[in-house]
Amino acid sequence: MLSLSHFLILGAILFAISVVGIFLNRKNLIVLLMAIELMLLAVNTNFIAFAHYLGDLGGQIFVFFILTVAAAEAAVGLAILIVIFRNMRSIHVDDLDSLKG
Amino acid sequence: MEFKSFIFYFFAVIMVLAALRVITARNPVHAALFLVLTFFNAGGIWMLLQAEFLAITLVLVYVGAVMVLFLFVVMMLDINLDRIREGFWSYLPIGALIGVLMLIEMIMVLGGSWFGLEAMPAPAPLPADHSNVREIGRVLYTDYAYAFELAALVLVVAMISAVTLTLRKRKNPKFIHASDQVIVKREDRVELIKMKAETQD
Amino acid sequence: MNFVVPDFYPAAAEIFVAVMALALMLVTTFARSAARSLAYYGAQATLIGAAFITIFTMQGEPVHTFSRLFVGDLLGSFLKLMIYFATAIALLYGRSYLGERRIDRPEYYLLALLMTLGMMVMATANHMLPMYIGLEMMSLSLYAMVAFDRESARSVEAAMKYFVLGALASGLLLYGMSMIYGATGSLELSAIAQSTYNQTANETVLMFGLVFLVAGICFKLGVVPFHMWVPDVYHGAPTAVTMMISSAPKIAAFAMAVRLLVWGLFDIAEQWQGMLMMVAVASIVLGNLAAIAQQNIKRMLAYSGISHMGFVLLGLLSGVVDGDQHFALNAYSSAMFYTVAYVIMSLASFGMLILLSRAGFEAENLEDFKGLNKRSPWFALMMLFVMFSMAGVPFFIGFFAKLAVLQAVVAAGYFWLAVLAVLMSVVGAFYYLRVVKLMYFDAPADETPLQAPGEVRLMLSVNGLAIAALGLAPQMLMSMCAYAFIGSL
Amino acid sequence: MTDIPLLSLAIWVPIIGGLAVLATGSDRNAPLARMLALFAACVGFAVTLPLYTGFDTSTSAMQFVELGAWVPRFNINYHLGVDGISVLFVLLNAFITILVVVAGWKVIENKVAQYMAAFLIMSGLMNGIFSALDGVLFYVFFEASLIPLYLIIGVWGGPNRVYAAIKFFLYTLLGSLLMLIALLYLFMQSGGSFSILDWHQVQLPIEPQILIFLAFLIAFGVKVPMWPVHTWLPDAHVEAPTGGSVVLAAIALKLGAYGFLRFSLPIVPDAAHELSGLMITLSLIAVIYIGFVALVQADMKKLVAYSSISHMGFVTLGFFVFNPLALEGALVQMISHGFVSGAMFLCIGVLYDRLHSREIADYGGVVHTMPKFAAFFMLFAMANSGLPGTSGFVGEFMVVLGSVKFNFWVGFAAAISIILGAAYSLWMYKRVVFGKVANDQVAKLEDLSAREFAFLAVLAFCVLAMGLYPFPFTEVMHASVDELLRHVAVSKL
Amino acid sequence: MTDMQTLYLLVPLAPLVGAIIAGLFGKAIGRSGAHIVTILGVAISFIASVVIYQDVSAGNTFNGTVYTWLESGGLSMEVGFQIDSLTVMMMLVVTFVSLMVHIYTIGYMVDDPGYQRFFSYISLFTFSMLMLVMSNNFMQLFFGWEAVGLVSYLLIGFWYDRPTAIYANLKAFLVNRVGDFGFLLGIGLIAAYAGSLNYAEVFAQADALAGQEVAYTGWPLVTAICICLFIGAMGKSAQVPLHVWLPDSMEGPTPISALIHAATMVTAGIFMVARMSPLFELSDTALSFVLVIGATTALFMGFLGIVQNDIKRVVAYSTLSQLGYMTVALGVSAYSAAVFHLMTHAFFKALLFLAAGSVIIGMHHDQDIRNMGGLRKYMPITWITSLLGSLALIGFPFFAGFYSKDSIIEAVHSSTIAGSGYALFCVLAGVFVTAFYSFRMYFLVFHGKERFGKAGEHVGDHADEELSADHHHGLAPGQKPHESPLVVTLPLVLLAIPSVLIGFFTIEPMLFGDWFQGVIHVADNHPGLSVLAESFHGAAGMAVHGLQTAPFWLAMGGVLVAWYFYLVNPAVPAAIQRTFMPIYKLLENNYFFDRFNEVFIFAGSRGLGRLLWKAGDQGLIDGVAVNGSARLMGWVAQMSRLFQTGHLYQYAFMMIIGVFVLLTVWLNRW
Repeated sequence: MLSLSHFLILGAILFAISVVGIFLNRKNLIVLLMAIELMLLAVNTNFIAFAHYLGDLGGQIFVFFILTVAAAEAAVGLAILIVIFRNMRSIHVDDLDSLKG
Repeated sequence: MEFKSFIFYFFAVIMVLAALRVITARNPVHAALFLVLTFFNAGGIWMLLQAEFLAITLVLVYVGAVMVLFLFVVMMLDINLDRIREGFWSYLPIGALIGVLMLIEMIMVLGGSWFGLEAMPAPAPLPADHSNVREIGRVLYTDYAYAFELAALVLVVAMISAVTLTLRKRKNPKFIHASDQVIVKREDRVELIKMKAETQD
Repeated sequence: MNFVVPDFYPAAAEIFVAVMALALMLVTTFARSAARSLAYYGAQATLIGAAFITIFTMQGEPVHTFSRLFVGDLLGSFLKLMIYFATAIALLYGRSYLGERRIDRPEYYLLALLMTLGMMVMATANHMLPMYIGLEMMSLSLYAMVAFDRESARSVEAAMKYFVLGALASGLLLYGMSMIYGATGSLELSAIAQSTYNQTANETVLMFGLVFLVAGICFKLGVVPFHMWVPDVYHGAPTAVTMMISSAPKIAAFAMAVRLLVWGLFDIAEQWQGMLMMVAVASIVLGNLAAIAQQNIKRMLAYSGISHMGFVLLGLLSGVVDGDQHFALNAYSSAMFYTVAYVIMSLASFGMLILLSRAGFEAENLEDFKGLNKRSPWFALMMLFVMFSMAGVPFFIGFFAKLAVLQAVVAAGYFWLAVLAVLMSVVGAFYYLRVVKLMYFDAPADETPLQAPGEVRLMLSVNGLAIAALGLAPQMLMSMCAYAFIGSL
Repeated sequence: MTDIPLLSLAIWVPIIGGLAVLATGSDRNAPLARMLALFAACVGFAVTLPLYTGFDTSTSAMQFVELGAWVPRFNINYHLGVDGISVLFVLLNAFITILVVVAGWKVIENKVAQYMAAFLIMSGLMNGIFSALDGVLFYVFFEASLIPLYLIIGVWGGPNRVYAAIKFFLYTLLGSLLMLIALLYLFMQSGGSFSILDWHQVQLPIEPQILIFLAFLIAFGVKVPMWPVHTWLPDAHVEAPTGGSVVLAAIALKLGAYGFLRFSLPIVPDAAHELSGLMITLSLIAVIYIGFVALVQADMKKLVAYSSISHMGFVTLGFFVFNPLALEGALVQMISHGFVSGAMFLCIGVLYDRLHSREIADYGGVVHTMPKFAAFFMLFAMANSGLPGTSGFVGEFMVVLGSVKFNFWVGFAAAISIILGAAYSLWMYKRVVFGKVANDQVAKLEDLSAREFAFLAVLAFCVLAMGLYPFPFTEVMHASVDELLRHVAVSKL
Repeated sequence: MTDMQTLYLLVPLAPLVGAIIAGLFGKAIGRSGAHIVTILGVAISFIASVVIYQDVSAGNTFNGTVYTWLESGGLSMEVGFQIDSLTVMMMLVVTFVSLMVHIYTIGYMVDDPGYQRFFSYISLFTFSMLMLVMSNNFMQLFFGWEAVGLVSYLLIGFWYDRPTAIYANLKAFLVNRVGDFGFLLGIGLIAAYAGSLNYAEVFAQADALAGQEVAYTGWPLVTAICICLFIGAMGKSAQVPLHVWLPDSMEGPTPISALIHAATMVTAGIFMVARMSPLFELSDTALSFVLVIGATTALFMGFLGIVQNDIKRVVAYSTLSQLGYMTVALGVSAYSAAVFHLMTHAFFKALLFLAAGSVIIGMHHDQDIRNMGGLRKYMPITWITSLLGSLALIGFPFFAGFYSKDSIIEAVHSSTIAGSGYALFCVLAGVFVTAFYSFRMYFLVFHGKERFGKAGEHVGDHADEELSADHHHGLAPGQKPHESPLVVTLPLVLLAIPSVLIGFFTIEPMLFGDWFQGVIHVADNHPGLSVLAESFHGAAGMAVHGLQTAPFWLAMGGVLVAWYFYLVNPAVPAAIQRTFMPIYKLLENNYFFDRFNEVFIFAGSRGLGRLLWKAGDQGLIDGVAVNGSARLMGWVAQMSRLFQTGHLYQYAFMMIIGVFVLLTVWLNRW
């Protein structure tokens, strides 16, 4: 029988994966953005699971808005990505180190 | 193990593996596609949780729109696939370690003790005629109208920023303005000059 | 199904700003040549108008509307006023700067307005949802503004860093929210407060969520260890935008902290206070130390900002002492006063950079301040005010800010914390003094006269004098901060 | 009692004057700036005179009190008042300011307005310190006075001025910030009052008392300065322009000592008794150790700076043997040191302006070319070494007597300074003034100008007058000092 | 205020006014103006003193306050006068000698640029000395005490471009300060335990003090007080080991040596102890201390006189030894004898100094007695007067010195306190030594063959070399010395008279009469002069009896030896010098006191200072504590920059670490 913690742990695993993905990633920034999408997915799963087990719709609504905002976020992120690519002909994470110290 | 659990584990396992591939995939295109896979499975999981509308939205909007946007960008920018792996393994242990430790802690909390069935029993099954979409629709435009409007404005922000960041005036555009062709006048094109006729003698 | 039209009156300001933003968007699209100045003046007008509306719609008793997603109270109104104020000044300073760099596209002002709107929403949110959306609205606009100088690799890099880390942070925040939702079964702050008060919520899960929530808040405040974006973004962004980031959003972040932690989770205050304490100590120490080593003044100010935010946290974390809540008002209003003071000071300091910059020259290194006293005694004096104020030396507002916060800390009985704070501010004084030293003791490196336009000069003078004046008569601002909380605690 | 806000005038007249001077702007109209500064300084001094004439020596209560709310949010008040302990310092400060303005008359050529303004503003702030009766008000003046001095040292100072200025600022800031915490603690304990007079009545257990005392000790000890936190002073003095040194020695050092009397002793008397041993030890170390150090200085200013530290050691010693003789002696010593050290620095300044060297080795036989100067310098050197008939003697005599009464060995150690003091003062004098003309620069020196003669003569008069008839100075103090000691004798546990 | 009291005020103030006028307006009033005004001032105070003397001998003493100097902690410090027999005697001596010196100076300093300054100084000195002797309390005593020190400092360094002079005056001041250090502590103890600084009030409770102890030390109070005070006296009156400044002080002009370093200032210590007799009488320990110190000074400083070749130094050492005699007298509580000797000594020693000065003038500022000889026919008055002076010095019967010295010896003889035996030997031996060196000098200067007139190749010991390097003129070959002018010789004559007679006339009232009644106290258990008093039958009788006492023969022996060595057979001393080289060296370097001070005190303290400065201040406090912490901060700052690598993933990592830590902490909390 499925309990709430099944879903939460699933979310946790996704969350952990995305986090690791973020700071493990030396690859292009797009994968970074994807990791962020993963994280949001984990959060959404949490909300929906809670919503289900609490029998409260609020969680689902929240997820709805998270999806919306995430889309917007993705748009902005990709825009910045493109500008970066235009500037330095690369979207390699390691190349973003002119600012430091 | 009854059917629901089987479904859950089926989706869950694929989802996790796909997610792992997302962050480890060599080629960003693959990564994107694995993300799509992840989303599909997530949709399945959400179905289990009776969030049909969101599940559909996820698949349609995300897989249909956002992921396509990702792929589009990936294609548009030609990324060199060499030097992609470097430093990955050197950094992996500590990174993975932290990740795992954190996961353990999270599981400690989220594990059965507080969210087991005794703590939170599964809700009573909903009546057959229950429509998740209707429910959402009802509150979305009443109680959450404020949030809804704000979300709209967030999209405006996204639009403005995307445009202002990426829009460029081309140096010498190849395409032609129809209007310019229409409004062109004869004087712009031909010039009549008077000159004395030449006579030879 | 019965739907009652919500009461728009308390949210008049938000609505006004939203409408104006959209209107300006359309107008500027079609007004070709005049677009720039139109957008600028439109934005300023909007802010002023919003300020008036806020003042007129202000009311002592908290009112909820939009089915309790929105709360109109003194705190919110006061913070909103501060936000307009800061944004307007930042725009004023920034205009010529952007103009000289050919990046004063109308969108800048639109984004500024939408950012303002986002912050207003945060200031008045009574629910996780508008809090999150407002936060994103603010952040997205800021990301775009940081990247606004598309040709500069630095600013774009900064934008990317800001964006990724920001997204990560809001991910953390959301995760925290979800946990709190799970623990309390509600997303509405007052309801959460209720259930924490009744202790129906599960403590451990609450803690669990709280950690993530605090992480998200700390990121926006930019405190250690969630500060990593601050120096790079401050450094990379165009100075005008840096000024923008360092001013109003700090107020918004403070608002978020107060709404989420104080409004929502007041009854587990001692928990989040403990977390904030660790973070605050780290920020004060690292911020002040790292600032010493900086040659780039924008980075230096970034680190000093980190330490200042640490001081703000000092105020926030001394509200409740082993269950005794009667220090709260004093502590939180002190923190708020500190925030406002910091915003005023940092506006002036970045304004100074804008004053020294000119087309084709970015003033951002300490050396650029050399011999300012020779070049312009008056503005050297102003910068002197700012620096000593930041160092917390009287007669400047910075002193009373520190006094208020330290007083709260001492009242809460954290003497070691107070001692550490003052020791570190001695360290901090060193790099502020170094700037004064450059201005007064050294010979100028370049003698080129200052070219900043009149409005910047005027604003800067007003700003500097305000720092001194508020230092001589801080009472009004202080009591406003206090009232803001009295009204709604 | 007059209802004119004399103290406010004493504080704000110089500050306003300073701002006015600042307004004269660039060096093009430097003469105007000078005149204006002199005028402001004189007015500033004039308004303090009624404080002495109108002073009621019979009472120990605060006089010329002014009270008004400043920051009600924290119950901070604009609360001014002077008693027998502080009134003389207000006068001294206003008086020294005039000298400083005159001393910088010709010497300072660049940024004259800023120079004069800095001094005037600082003088106002210092008056504020001496007359503040509200903890925060005191603190505000106490710290704000750092800013002008920081600028004075840094802008018009010598080659190593930056190091000195920053060292000075951070040193003192560190001290005063710790004091701030103590003030806030008292604010709580006194149930939300910043009034110093209220604090005098607060009952405290011994541990907090000791902590508070230590906090104050760091704050004021740095300012005095006491060993071992004295090392900022020689640097600051050496680098500062003459005027800066004068103010630093004559007034700034007194702030710390004054703080002990206003805060440490009355607020935490038990801790003061508890730690008097420590204080006396530190003071004696200052007196003797520093005396020896002064002996070997090759730089005149450094020498006088060290001698200042050693003399201030006498002051703190006088405070912590807890008898009226020593305490009044300490106060007299503070005032006398104001005159004498000020005069010493002015003398060195006179030489420095001519030869641009402070090295003793660069001088010798100055008396041949500058007899008038030599006479003044002799007088002040003698006063510095505590010769009877000069003001320098009075304080030391009283303190030594008082400390012998307290404990013979303390008196013994203190008295050593009459040997050391003579040794370093006169040895320097011998090397600088006596002997054959050392080099042709010395041979080219010309004697005091009328201006220099004027301010040295005024100081000489003060030194002698105070040495020959100190009665008027002490009678002002009696009431307050007795009250203070009575108060300190009572435990607050 | 009665006219008498006005007179009291007049005595010190007249010279002060003179000093101020001569000092501040010296240029205006010119040289003659300067000496007129100052001499006038001193003369006035001399005459006033005489008047007061009559008044006092009529029995009117006075003890009162002029003004309250300071009041604090129940201790009232006043400026006031105590006029009694002791005071008035001192006033007479001081003003008279000072007057003589003023007159003499006109001649001596005639060609000195600092003429006015000099007069101003000596008048100022007169003022200070009078304040000292007339004081009725310790504060004012200390004031005068240091003031005379100051003037002596100024005057020793009068020729301020002589390195030796400014070395000597600094030395003098510092050594005196060492004495004053003790003196101040003594005053401190009195103030602490007697609660008053007024002589009368202190003496009134002397017995009460006797019982007490000094807290934290356990010393008997009175002893402590007396020894502290006497340390002051040792400084001023140049007792071993604080005598080192006096010989060097001869760098000053001769009139100063006469006035300050022979007649008046150096006797301040003697005067002070006599004043304090009520206290000293209460402590045998202190008295023995005084006695031993005095005896040592008396004999061993005398020895040094033998080896000196600088005429002034000879006289200086004899002064030291004579001061030793006075101290001895104090030690055996023969205070009146001490004061008596003080008076007589003031006259004849001033005489000797002025005579020496006159010789120096005659020799054109060559001070080496080996370059003199046979001066008697060139400078008859000087010769006669100095002969009389020398006789008085060696205590030849009927001469002033005889009475005072003999009564001191007798007093020692009859004393019983610890150390009196040693003292007796010293004083007796001292008589011989005194006679020897005095007449050695006398013979070398005035008799024998003329050795002057070779300024060029004159040989002198080291000190003289230095001197001559600065200002040596000497007589050119063939040039003859000649008698000094009247202004110089007149004071000699005027001083010679009392040197011869005063003892004879004043011994009876001063020693055995009631002149010092109620001023000088002698405890019953101390014989003092009582034994002598029994055997005393008039001055003449004493003199006659003196002819058959040991001291007389010792003195005669000394004279004879000197005559034989330096007139008859000059080879002998040289031979002795060779044989006893080490001792000679020892004496020549006056027991290496100076060397010791040079090496240990001066260099030592400078070394200590440098150590504390470099190691303590600059090394530890500044180097380690201050700059060290600053450097540490800078280092940490640099380190902290390394966290900011600029790499996105590390930033993210940091954040996650932060979350992780918070999570761990708070989950374990629960």
